[in-house]
Amino acid sequence: MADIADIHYAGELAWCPGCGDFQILKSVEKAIAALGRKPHETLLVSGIGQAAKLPHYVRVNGFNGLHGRALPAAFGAKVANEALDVIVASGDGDLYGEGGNHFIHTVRRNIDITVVAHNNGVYGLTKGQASPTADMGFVSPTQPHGVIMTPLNPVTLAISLGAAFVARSFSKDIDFTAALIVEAVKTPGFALIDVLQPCVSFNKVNTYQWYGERAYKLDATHNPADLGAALAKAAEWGERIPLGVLYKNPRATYMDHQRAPGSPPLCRAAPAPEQVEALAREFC
Amino acid sequence: MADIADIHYAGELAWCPGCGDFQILKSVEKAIAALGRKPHETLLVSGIGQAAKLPHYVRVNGFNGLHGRALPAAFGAKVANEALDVIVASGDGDLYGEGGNHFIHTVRRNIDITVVAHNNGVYGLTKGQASPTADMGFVSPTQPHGVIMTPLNPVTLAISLGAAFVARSFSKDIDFTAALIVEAVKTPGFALIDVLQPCVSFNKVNTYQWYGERAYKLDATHNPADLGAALAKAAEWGERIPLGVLYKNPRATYMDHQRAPGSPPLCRAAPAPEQVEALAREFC
Amino acid sequence: MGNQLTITLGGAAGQGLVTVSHLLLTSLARMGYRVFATQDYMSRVRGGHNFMRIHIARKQPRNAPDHANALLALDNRSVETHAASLRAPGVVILDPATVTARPPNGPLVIEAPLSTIAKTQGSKVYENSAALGALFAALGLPLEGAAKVFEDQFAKKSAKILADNLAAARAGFDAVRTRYPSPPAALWKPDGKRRALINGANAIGLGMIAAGLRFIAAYPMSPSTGIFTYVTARARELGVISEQAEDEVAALNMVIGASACGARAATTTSGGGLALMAEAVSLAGISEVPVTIANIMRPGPATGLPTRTGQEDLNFVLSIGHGEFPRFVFAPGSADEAYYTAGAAMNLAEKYQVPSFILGDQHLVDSYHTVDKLDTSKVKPVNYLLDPRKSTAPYLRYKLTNSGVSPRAYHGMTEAPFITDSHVHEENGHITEDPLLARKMAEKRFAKLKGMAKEKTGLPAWSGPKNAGVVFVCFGSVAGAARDAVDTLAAIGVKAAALCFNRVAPFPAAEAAKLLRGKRRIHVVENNIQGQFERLLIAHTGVKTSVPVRRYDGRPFDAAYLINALKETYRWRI
Amino acid sequence: MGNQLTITLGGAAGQGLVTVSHLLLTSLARMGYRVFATQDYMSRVRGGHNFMRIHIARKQPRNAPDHANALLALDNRSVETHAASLRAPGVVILDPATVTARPPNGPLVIEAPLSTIAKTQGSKVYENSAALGALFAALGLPLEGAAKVFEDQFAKKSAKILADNLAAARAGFDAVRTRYPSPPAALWKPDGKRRALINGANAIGLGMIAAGLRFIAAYPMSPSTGIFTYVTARARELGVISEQAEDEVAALNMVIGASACGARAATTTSGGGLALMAEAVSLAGISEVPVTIANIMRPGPATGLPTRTGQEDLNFVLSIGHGEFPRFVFAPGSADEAYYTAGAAMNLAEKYQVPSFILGDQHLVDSYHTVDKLDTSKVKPVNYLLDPRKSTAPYLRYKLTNSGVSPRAYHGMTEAPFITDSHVHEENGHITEDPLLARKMAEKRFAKLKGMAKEKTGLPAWSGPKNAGVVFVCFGSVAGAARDAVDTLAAIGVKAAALCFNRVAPFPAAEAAKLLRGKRRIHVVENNIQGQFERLLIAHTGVKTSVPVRRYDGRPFDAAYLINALKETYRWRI
Ligand SMILES: Cc1ncc(C[n+]2csc(CCOP(=O)(O)OP(=O)(O)O)c2C)c(N)n1
Ligand SMILES: Cc1ncc(C[n+]2csc(CCOP(=O)(O)OP(=O)(O)O)c2C)c(N)n1
Ligand code: SF4
Ligand code: SF4
Ligand SMILES: [Mg+2]
Ligand SMILES: [Mg+2]
Repeated sequence: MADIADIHYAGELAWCPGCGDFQILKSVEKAIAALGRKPHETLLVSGIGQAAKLPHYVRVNGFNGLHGRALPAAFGAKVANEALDVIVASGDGDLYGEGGNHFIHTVRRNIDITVVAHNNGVYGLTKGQASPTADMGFVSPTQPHGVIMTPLNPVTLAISLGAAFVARSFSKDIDFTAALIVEAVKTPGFALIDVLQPCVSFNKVNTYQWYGERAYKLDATHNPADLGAALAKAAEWGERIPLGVLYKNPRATYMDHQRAPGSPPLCRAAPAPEQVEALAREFC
Repeated sequence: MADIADIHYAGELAWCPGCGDFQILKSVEKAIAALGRKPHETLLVSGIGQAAKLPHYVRVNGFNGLHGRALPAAFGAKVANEALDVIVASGDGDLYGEGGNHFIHTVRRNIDITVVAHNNGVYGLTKGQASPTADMGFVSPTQPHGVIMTPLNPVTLAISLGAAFVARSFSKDIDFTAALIVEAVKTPGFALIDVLQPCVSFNKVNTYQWYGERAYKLDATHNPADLGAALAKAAEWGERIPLGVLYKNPRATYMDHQRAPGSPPLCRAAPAPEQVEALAREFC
Repeated sequence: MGNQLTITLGGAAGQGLVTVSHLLLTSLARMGYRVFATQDYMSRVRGGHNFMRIHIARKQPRNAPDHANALLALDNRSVETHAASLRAPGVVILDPATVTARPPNGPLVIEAPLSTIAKTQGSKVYENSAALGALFAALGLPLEGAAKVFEDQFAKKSAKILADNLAAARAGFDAVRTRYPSPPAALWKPDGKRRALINGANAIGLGMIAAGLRFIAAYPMSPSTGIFTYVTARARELGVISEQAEDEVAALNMVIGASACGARAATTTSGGGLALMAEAVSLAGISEVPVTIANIMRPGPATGLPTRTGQEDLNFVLSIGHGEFPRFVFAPGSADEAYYTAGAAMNLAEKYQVPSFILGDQHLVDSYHTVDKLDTSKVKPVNYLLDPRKSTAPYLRYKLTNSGVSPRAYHGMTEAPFITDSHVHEENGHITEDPLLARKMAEKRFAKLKGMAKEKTGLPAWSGPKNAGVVFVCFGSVAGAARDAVDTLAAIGVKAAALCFNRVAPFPAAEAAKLLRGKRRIHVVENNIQGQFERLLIAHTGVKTSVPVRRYDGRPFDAAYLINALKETYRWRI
Repeated sequence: MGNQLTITLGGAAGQGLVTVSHLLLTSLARMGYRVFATQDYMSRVRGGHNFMRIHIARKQPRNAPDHANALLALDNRSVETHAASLRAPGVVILDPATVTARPPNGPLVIEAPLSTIAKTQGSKVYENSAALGALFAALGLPLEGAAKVFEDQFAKKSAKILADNLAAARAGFDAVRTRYPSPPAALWKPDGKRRALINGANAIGLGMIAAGLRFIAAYPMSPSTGIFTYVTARARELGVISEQAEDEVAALNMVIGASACGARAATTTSGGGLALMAEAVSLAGISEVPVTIANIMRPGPATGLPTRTGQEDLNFVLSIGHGEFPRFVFAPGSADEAYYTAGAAMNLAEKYQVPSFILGDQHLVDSYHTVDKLDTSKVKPVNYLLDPRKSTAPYLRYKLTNSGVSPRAYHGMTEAPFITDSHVHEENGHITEDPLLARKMAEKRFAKLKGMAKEKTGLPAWSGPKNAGVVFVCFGSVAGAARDAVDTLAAIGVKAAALCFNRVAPFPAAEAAKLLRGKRRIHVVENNIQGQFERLLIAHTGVKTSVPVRRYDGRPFDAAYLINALKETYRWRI
């Protein structure tokens, strides 16, 4: 059983002071501690970006791969070693921009992983270009006249693809995010938590204050099993932004389909020489 | 003004006898003729696959690029030469599998192109592996125990991304598809027509008969401007499958945002030497 | 009744060519014939013109010639394309009801009423079996030789289907035998030793499985798909997981994720797909996660000739991925070699924690040949993971060592968590920007080259007399044609040899230099326009080469092609 | 007051280093100094340690040394990192209120109350201007030299902001001048000729624009982003369209689509992004659509060292893309050269209908230097499209010609529609599987090499005496350090020369061999571990090389590095 002290990383964190990433890191730490597994039983996976540095900052397993490729790596990881809790913590550019195709198809696979998306509307590490979630009109060095693409709504997308668990949070509410992560990890199948994360250096629109004025928590009247309600809440943006579990769609996971319950994880299984022999005989 | 004789290709078509692709080809021919532009004023773009051979079979301009990359090429083409009617005709694997990321972001761009997706549920050219639209349980050489991913619904996806025009057709109804293509080309912005196309060689589930028993045409009671109604109709699959215009979402196109009306197409514009001179002076 | 016979089976895609060929090949192998068969097919599912060329010889053939002695023509185009170039005895089998074309002169035309027979049996599908029967009669083979093959093929469907197919075969056989009691293209009696029949695709797949493959992710792409489907068909029973990825970028990243978590993992692709994997190859390089990549070449650029053969991606594979890291690249010369190579490639990836490539081509994976035995005892998964009992804390995933190889655990294997990282990192996997560490980590990675270069797998192999005057040098599947050319030349008294490379990275420079020392007539034979392998050979050995033989039209070499290319130069009278 | 002076400006990311450096550099250039400035920064937005090194010399410097004479330290870490290695006169400027570290011995510490001044002006942002003032005083420069620069920088914001900045600068200046009336690190009087200040990123962007760029699509990636943002900032006024793609795969496919439809198009990226473009490069190759790709190198593999410099992607760029096709690869040696090269690269892509690479690195794009004049008349868009009046029907997009170049139209340009195709195709763009056509089309593509090799752009340049005993050979941005080393050695009487390559494909083999004929002390200097350029040089020329100088820690060379590497060998007393 790990508690926070066991997994807390004491080194320098290379984020800007005030960045929402610090808060998400705390939430991830808390959630992992609350899940109560040993440090080597969790794997944090990321791509590249500010958010994607997160796996370096928790003393569990980390896989810090390529920009945009967190999801296929996480999929491979979970398939290889089912015993791991696999949590992806990466940026919105990473997950919805460069990695957009993997997002779609990983949701379809319903692999049992939890994705914590640091949604800051920008490419932070490369200095503030608009990410796919940036609103129309957002001005950046590569969109000097403002964004002219309609923003991608990650929660709408995940819901319409039939994700098993879809939630939204705001980085500032550390405990709320932590609780969502715990619930997501415990839910079998693909879980997305899109976390609204202020980038204090480059996003001067979606600030703490901006979110503070808009974000509210869903109450018990919202039924996450109701697709229509989920889509309606997911679409709410602008004046009011709902936080919490938007959608739940329990269904068989990828590994449920692939293997009998109780099979040893792939990494521990060995091929039988007789099986190889039998295959060779097929050629005769 | 082209009529069908001007654009009809008399060479051999490398498709299997009975393939729905022949029907879609006819629809495309008819639509181009109906649109009444000269042969060099239309550009057909595709990726790689059986469907993607289509641009070779109409005597207008063709761009037959890479598997999965029809949309970015089509985007570049339209930006460079706005005067062209740009029509993408490619496969479901191409557009929603390999090219999934481009699909999402090209819809967001709302570039004024029309996409005719040959949706046959399989990778035809590579001999029948499941495409992203194949239903759960579909058996193929690479899914010998059946597909275990939830199918991607292209029209739901396009609608939830806010596409300007989303329709579904069935290849067998050549005139209906042709009329949809004409309407789509005339509609400013990104238009998707997902055409249900039987693959007689590899898809033994979604056959002419299967579609014939299920497909029906939307009538005037369907309001394509109503997002909720569009999503509901888009989701209909299985017992009954609606055909026709599912969704219309008129909004400014990519080029509307980029340039003043009446600007010459990029391909005809030349840089002014004084402008270069002025830029060089900025360094002083 | 000589020492060899070649049969072409031609038809349109979808006409059953694959079925007939498969029945014939399997029967021949079981009866004890030695065969080599190549496939020539178009990028379409129905129509067009495809053919299979089956070469049968007393000595194990390693290639098929570009001409044949007998032809089974399933359509007119097959007659038009192949009949004129038939050599003695020159036999064409066709169904007069469907094939109306006739060769202008020469070959004996055997009319077999295949469609009528099939109709009698109740379905067009029986044409294939009828054709096989006709072929058997023409070749003077006993139909019993096919009985067991038919059983394996059809009994699982139903007893009736089996019986009907047998009846069709018998009818086809009788139709020919009645008119030609003495078989016009008679084969010699085989040695009776039942042989295995493999193609490169299956051999690679089996090699991977034998070396402990647990996870495969790929995206379909000709001509690599056969490997993927071979493994996938058997995955569930083996406890292997096979995943069709959404694209090739995903495929290799999945493989890396899986390998980092303890499942031996591989992917299969061809040029365009490999191109999409380039970044992930680089990730495997810096994160030192073992991966095996089978890249099966076809001619490019871009879509090129999707179903044909080429060796154009050599340079690309040698330098794929940004940044610098060592890699293995193996190019086996035949299907049986491919089995051992694939197994070794997987193990060596683990041993050195590097990307390991199997560089094949369409000719390798789609060609069949007989083998006496696949020695399964030679390919086993070797465990190179750290011994947790000997591991000391803190666990350093990227520990600097003299060999360049760090003790490897997978995530979750021991109680020590660690980081797999894509940046320049510290020994523990944490990001660093320190110049000294950057230098040391680069040197660590390249230190592996020393051990890698000493490995014995895939060293260049010499065929022919040591004192040969002429040497054909090649890599990969060209070996077959080169070795057959050596034999053909020996038969006319020319001392030629073939030096066939399998491992091309790390390049076996010392071995190559030694083998080629003093040779002046070195002809590099390769399937590309630039002479990529020739340049590589020269760069590493400094040898002087003579006239190259290059082919870049999507077709494989045969022995005659090599000999013809140099016939004038050497005044060979052949 | 010698002939040169180097200043380090150090601080954490976000402290205003870029602003101060920019003000200083621009002022110096306008006053008539000749400068070269390099940037060293970490992959983070705030914190860490970054620095800019500004080298000022009477003769135009082509690089900055790895040490300095003066330091502006914005934080303690800057003092700790740089103060100990300062050379004479050894001056450190710092604000005692924020910087408490002090160098152990040697340098003169000038305490300037920057934060107090800023506070007086009402905002922390004025610290930058105060720092500039302090620097001016220490360097003995008249503050008027910065006045116009301040105006350009701040007047557009507001008159008050301009005034406040000027006041802060004045206060910083006075604070130092009062205590050090005789400037401790005084510069010589400049020649008064106002110079342009450029960096490689802007130079490449401007070169592209000057050569007729109409469309740019890219995905942000250090260190290439500067080119993309340079063009994007100016796009709308120029009628250029700039698109941030969803990924690099999209970026290059957009570019190809646009180019096929008549808009000159380019993309910018770095190794990992380039890797993702590999397949599309191959598409450009076979479809013969002109594209220009600026690949700006940083150390790999994978994420590597994202903000640092390296030359590791040479082999990768030379062979990127499956299949075979010719390409141009240019590696300019300095920012001004990069301007001309970028323009030529765009035009040559059009002339030969091939992919054209600009292979830069972080050191090239992020370093600034002064130039007397950018000759804009030398870069113009040259039209290579077919003349529709001379075109005959049917229009054959891929017409077989002796030069390999077919008359090119874009889609919609004339009334003749045509097909741009990714397969092996007929002259009209239709798919073919014909072996003869496949061969001819490959030969057509490679026929272009003859013309390409004759182009004069980017031929290797010799610096130093013809009879030099020692020759440094390099490509790309290493030219600066190599040329500076030649000068440094000349000063001690050693006859050395530098042979700097810009075009690396087609490799200028004949020119290189001629220039190096008879040279025995050839030292190839490059930023990678494998000696990629050295191997290329040897492969193409057969020259014998001596001890190489390689650096692969992410940092650029300076003259001293080269000299130190060979000092022992040659017993240079320096
Ligand atoms: C293939 C590739 N393209 C581009 C980059 C450069 N890059 C690094 S991080 C990043 C964007 C990060 O944005 P996001 O994922 O939103 O993370 P954030 O920094 O905002 O947390 C980019 C474009 C890269 N590393 N690799
Ligand atoms: C990068 C790449 N990967 C794989 C392929 C092989 N490939 C060619 S077509 C195709 C699938 C085609 O499926 P779809 O787009 O649905 O078209 P269809 O043949 O069904 O009409 C694949 C996987 C390729 N050409 N390029
Ligand atoms: S740039 Fe933005 S996202 Fe990145 S660390 Fe700074 S505040 Fe956070
Ligand atoms: S394989 Fe299927 S999709 Fe392809 S041509 Fe044949 S029927 Fe049509
Ligand atoms: Mg972000
Ligand atoms: Mg399809």
